[in-house]
Amino acid sequence: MMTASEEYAKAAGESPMKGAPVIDFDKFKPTRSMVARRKRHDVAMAALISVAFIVALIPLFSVLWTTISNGVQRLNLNFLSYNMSGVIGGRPTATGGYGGIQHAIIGTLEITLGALVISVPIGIMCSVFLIEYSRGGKFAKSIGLLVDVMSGVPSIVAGLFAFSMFTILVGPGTFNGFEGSVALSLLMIPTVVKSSEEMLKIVPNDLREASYALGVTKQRTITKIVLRTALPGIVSGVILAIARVVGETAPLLMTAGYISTTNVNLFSGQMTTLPVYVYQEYSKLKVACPASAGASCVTDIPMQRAWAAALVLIVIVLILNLIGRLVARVFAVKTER
Amino acid sequence: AALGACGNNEPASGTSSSGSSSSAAEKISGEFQGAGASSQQSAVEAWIASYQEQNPDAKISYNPSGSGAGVSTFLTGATAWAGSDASLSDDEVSQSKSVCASGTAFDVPVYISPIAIVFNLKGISGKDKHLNLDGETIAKIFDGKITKWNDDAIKKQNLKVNLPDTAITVVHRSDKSGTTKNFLSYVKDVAPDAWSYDLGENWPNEVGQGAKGTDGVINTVSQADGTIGYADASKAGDLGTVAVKVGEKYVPYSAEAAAKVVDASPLDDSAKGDNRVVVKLDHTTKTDGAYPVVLVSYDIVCPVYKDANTAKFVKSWLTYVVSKDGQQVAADNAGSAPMSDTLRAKITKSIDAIKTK
Amino acid sequence: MSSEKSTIDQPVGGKAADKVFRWVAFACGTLILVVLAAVFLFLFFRAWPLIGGDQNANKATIESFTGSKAHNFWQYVGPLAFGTILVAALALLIAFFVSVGIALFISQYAPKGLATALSTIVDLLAAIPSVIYGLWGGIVLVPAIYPFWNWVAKYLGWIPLFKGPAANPARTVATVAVVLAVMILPIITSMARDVYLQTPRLQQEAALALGATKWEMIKLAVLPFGKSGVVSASMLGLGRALGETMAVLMILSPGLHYSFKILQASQNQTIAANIAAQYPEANSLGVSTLIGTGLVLFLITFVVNFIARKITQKVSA
Amino acid sequence: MGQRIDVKNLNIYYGDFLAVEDVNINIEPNKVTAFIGPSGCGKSTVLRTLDRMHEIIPGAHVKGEVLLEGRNLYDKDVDPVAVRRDVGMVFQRPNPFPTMSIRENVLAGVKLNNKHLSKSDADDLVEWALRGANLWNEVKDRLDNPGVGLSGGQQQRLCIARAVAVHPQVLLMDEPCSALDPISTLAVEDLINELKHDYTIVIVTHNMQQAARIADFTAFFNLKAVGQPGHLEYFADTTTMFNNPQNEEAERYVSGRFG
Amino acid sequence: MGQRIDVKNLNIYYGDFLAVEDVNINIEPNKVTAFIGPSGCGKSTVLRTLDRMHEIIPGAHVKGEVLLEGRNLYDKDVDPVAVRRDVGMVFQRPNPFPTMSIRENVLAGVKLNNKHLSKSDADDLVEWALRGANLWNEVKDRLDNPGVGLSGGQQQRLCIARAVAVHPQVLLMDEPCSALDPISTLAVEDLINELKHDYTIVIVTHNMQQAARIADFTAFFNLKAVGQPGHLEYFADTTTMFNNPQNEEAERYVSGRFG
Ligand SMILES: Nc1ncnc2c1ncn2[C@@H]1O[C@H](COP(=O)(O)OP(=O)(O)OP(=O)(O)O)[C@@H](O)[C@H]1O
Ligand SMILES: Nc1ncnc2c1ncn2[C@@H]1O[C@H](COP(=O)(O)OP(=O)(O)OP(=O)(O)O)[C@@H](O)[C@H]1O
Ligand SMILES: [Mg+2]
Ligand SMILES: [Mg+2]
Ligand SMILES: O=P([O-])([O-])[O-]
Repeated sequence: MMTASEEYAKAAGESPMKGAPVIDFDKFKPTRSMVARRKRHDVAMAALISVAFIVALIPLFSVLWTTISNGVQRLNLNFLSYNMSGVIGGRPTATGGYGGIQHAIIGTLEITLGALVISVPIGIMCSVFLIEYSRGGKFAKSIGLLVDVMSGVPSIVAGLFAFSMFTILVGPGTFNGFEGSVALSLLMIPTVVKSSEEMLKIVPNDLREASYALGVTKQRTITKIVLRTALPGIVSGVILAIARVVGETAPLLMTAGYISTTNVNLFSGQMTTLPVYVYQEYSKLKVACPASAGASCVTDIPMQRAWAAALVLIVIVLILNLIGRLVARVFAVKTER
Repeated sequence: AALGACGNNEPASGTSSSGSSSSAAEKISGEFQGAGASSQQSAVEAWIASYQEQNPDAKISYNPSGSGAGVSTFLTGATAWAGSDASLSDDEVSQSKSVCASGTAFDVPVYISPIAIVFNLKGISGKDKHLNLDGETIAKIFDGKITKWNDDAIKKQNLKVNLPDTAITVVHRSDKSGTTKNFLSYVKDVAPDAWSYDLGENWPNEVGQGAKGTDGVINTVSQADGTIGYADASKAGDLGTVAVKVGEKYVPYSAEAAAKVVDASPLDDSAKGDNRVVVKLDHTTKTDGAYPVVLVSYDIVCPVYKDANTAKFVKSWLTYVVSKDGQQVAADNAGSAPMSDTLRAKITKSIDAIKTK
Repeated sequence: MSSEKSTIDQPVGGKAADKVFRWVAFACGTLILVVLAAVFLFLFFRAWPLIGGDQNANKATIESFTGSKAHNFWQYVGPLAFGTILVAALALLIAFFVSVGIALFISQYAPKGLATALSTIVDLLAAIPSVIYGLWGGIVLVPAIYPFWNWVAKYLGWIPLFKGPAANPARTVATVAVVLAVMILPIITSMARDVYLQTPRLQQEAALALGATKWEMIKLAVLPFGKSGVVSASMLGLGRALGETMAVLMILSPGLHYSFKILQASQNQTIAANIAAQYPEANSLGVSTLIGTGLVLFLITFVVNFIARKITQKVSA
Repeated sequence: MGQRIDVKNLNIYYGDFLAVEDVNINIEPNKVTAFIGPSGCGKSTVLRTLDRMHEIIPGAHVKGEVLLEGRNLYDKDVDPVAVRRDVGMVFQRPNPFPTMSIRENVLAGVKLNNKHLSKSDADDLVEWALRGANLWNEVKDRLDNPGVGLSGGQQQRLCIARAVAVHPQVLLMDEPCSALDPISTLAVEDLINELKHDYTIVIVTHNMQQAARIADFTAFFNLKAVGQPGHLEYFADTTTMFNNPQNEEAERYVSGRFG
Repeated sequence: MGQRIDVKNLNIYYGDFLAVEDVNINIEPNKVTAFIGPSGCGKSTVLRTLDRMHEIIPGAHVKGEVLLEGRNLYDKDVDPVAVRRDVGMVFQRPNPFPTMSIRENVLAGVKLNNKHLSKSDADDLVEWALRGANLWNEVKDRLDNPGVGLSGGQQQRLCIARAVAVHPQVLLMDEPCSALDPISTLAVEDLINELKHDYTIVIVTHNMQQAARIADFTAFFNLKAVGQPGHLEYFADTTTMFNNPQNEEAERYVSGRFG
């Protein structure tokens, strides 16, 4: 057996270029046309990519623009601060508006918060399990696959599932906000797991080792070093997960139901959320205005309300996004570079 | 509950609905849920709003989850009543034994609405503009046998109209729907030779395009030239509508015309179970000025409830809904046809069967 | 300063917390398994009447669903599964290339300020609810895109996929695919952008130092690096497209065919949209049938993810 | 005061792979012992067995004994967490906790163990540790700035301060200077010379000059071939190792023109 | 054959920040020129201006001239892509393309200009470049294995092979050995000695011994204080630099006890 250094010494003994083929490098010189071609290619790809980008922007901006332009006309304080009780057809209500979405905003916030409370701890702990306790293990791999599968569970199936679960556990025909939260958390958990997983993965191992080397237990290393370092990323992941579910309609129709008055109790009674509201108003399309109702009766008030509510929903998501960014910035990890 | 009231559009004091009957002996209070047919949604919302003016302590919600889902939920006992575009099946009647404290559930019509056959044809369609069609032509159009607007069958009936050579695009419901079933039963009754399909809530053939919900149909019809579809008449808006041949005349839809056909129709005696009021629509009626394409939607309730307060509510609710006031509120806001006194009398008898003690 | 005696034998605080934490983490991991198993079992049991129930009643239910076009469950679910996969695959196909384009634009071409602004917009768009896409698709896109489809049918109609005449209104698979593509575009873009941004500087510089143009650098360093990330992003998008309900329901004119005529109406339907369309009016046997189709969708997602995982593993290996 | 370490018949595994074979070495208290040898010979691996950091890697385990003042670290009833409090470690790349200030970094070992310190005790400890790491003067005015804002060499000394703040008996260092520029390297080397009065120090280094400058004893590890386990080839006091090694391989290695 | 580089009044900026000030230096063809100096003084920055790699950092730009055989690289009509073809670069950390085999890695640069390379041409070129990088014997049997499967030193030599395969006139190396073990370092140093027959070589190194061993000329960069721009303090042939420098700062630096 030779040692490594011996091995090298032997290899270095003879000139490495001995026996090397002789190369005519002129042959490989870039021709003028080749250079031009590469340049054209480069420009063409840049153009193509920019065009792809602009083409994609058209529908995206169209969605935004449609919502905003249709939504602003009915968006006012009255719309935000009243619910749909006492709304008859297209006639103005006693408060001077045409009904509002206060109940739906409350419903959306509470149900989403409920889903958040369920799925964030479970999701984060699951990713902790996958990354910190069982990384690369067989069990972790299959859980990883299942998380992927779960992220593909259609929302309507999640709704059916939550509805049936509550039928069994609570009683038939149960509708309440929490049931909606359960359905949504089914959709949220995989997103939280996946994004947290990625964030935990990029926490440098150095930090874990540094902590262990100080004689810190694993639990404290994870909570105080790993999770703390990954926090900004986890927060953005959670915001993404919220965004994923805040617009769900089908599962909430089945679980949280639909009601025109304000219900602040997440655990009892039906709750309306903004997407469900949008959907229901859109389904109504228009109302009848009898002659007796006078000029203040608006025939296509449901559509106007639908767009305005959609706009509010987008604004809520935007605010959540901004909060997330802010949180991420506050807890940002200062790294070198 | 105090908090829950926030955001309500409380009625300004002193306003009460037109000639509010002061007969409401006893105010109803409590939370009550109904679910079912989405066709009734606009009407139910108007009813709830007006009803709560008189019973401010009653908190009522209606989930327009669909007739099937509504009846299923009702049969689990989770709701006080169900709205349904279809009358109960025998099976459902017997299932209701386990929900009702005694007896079986029954259905009464509460919402009668004409189904408009809407079309979009450049230069011809428009608000309150009509094309004349008989049942057979309608059947052939919706079965894809007549494909052009200037087909002789159509021309013959509309001599004054200059029909273009535009292709007909049929628009029908893509979801399971009571509207479809009622429309099809009209077609099947008046033109059995031209319409061979089984009756059902799903659209049976592959002609034209399907769209989700009344909103979908109306939107789709509005979006292209040459389209024709059917939808709850109150949503027809600016689209042209078909005047349907009844007897020798062509009748455009109207609430009164729809009420007429219901009046002219017998009750269905084959409906098993007590207290049931099921209308067997006579689509082939020759009654003058009747419009036969009609959707009749029911409320389904128990004669005896396990909870007396619920029973009290249901009785008072149904009484209100079928009352002249209630029917007028629905007519004003949902464009439905107020039911006749004759029909109301029959229904009232059934309502009286609800035991509140 | 330091104590003389070794403290090795002294007990360490936090042992119990350590154990509990570990156990909780394990439980949460296992919960995923339990939940999925529960979802599967629930679907299975609710769908059981299809297998164990009265077959005549099943036949009647399916015939009523389809106007007697299908007579048993497989005839019913087959075209639905086909439609689901067709719509999702088309959406992915469109979204994939455009997303990669946008992600490259943001990560490689756009100046920093613009890139940040665009990233924010993309993230925001990822959160637009599907009802809104459904509304937009049904009301704005359907009439707007008809002339384009008409043009496609006219000039590219010889390709079976684009066989005309283009339906008007364009409530077709093609339009739905575009809407779904727009929906999943931000998801894929957002993830693709993140991985592209993480391409090691070293790799990029290695390519540039060899005299590569920008595009060649992207080809040599950025695309290979991002491959696995983009594949998983696509799978996430595909998952969403497979399960999307509202947008499809509100736009597509459905049909039950094994058909590739994406410009014509009433050709295909997706499982999720079909459930939503039929569920409200379905009786209990009908609900079982629908849940049976839900089970098939669940299995499709499972298989798709499984395959995707295999691909990703191969790519990143 | 530092403690002595005796390694006996230690075989170190990564899963089934025997990475280092049969190590026997006595590490003197309050001395600096350097590990040198070609890459992959197992220097880091051996070092990490001295505070049971090795077993963090899934599948990694050892056979044999590591005695800290006569007590086997690998006894069943010894808690690795406790071991790591007695044996501190500094890594190749400075790794201050990025979420913490300089002060918090120094206190991390204490605070993370949920010990509550009065403010004045904490202040004292921070000053003591930073002075010990020869960093006090440079950072005393900005203790609340983030630790990662420091230069590489300062960060490395911060990590040393963090390690000594928990009062270990032994300090292990795995190539602590290889990521540093010469000026920072010098500062850390000076520090090591100071620290050996209080600690037993084991340092892995690629840099023979460095070993010659700071170590009292030097262990030369080698491996027969790639894929073969590494082993301790030769152990001697540093003067012997670099001037008159009694081992052919070692001689060839230290007299090479390397680094 | 190598080409000469003349840097004239070069000021290098990162955005508004002047990183390196007024550099004037003549780099001789077919010689090895080493850049040394404390961390942050701008060695890498200057090196990267020699093949216009500097400008890929957003906001980075230069004022002044870099003449390659008299032609200013920063002339308006000079294509940076072409410059980088003539001036090859090897980085501190080996960076083979991870998805490519060894063979593909070597050919990566050539393929850009020659879409259709005959198999025999390609084979010859691969062998030539790998021999030139002193790697041929080690990898000739597994050319189709992925490049990242090699050891660190082998990867670095692979990167050198990749750089020479496009046959540049100048080879820039930014601390090519700092991530390598001594044996690999030796291999790369030998290689540099061979390569200077064909190329002009500029190498940045932290390691003064290394500069002394391999460089013909040495440039000492310095910076007055942190945050101040770096500058070229002293430039001389290597013997002078290390034995008899005519500059106080340089003397202090090279005579320090550093690594
Ligand atoms: N996590 C690991 N899993 C499996 N094998 C490993 C692992 N870490 C190191 N090894 C192997 O153990 C052997 C010793 O590695 P070690 O890192 O201890 O060498 P070293 O002497 O510290 O090298 P260097 O000078 O490069 O740091 C090598 O063969 C290496 O491949
Ligand atoms: N991308 C960048 N943006 C802004 N400033 C930079 C950037 N890269 C380097 N600098 C600054 O330019 C100066 C010179 O850095 P450079 O990396 O050239 O130093 P160096 O001599 O190579 O140091 P080292 O020996 O650590 O590699 C430093 O002040 C550094 O902070
Ligand atoms: Mg090591
Ligand atoms: Mg540098
Ligand atoms: O009310 P529908 O059953 O037609 O939806």
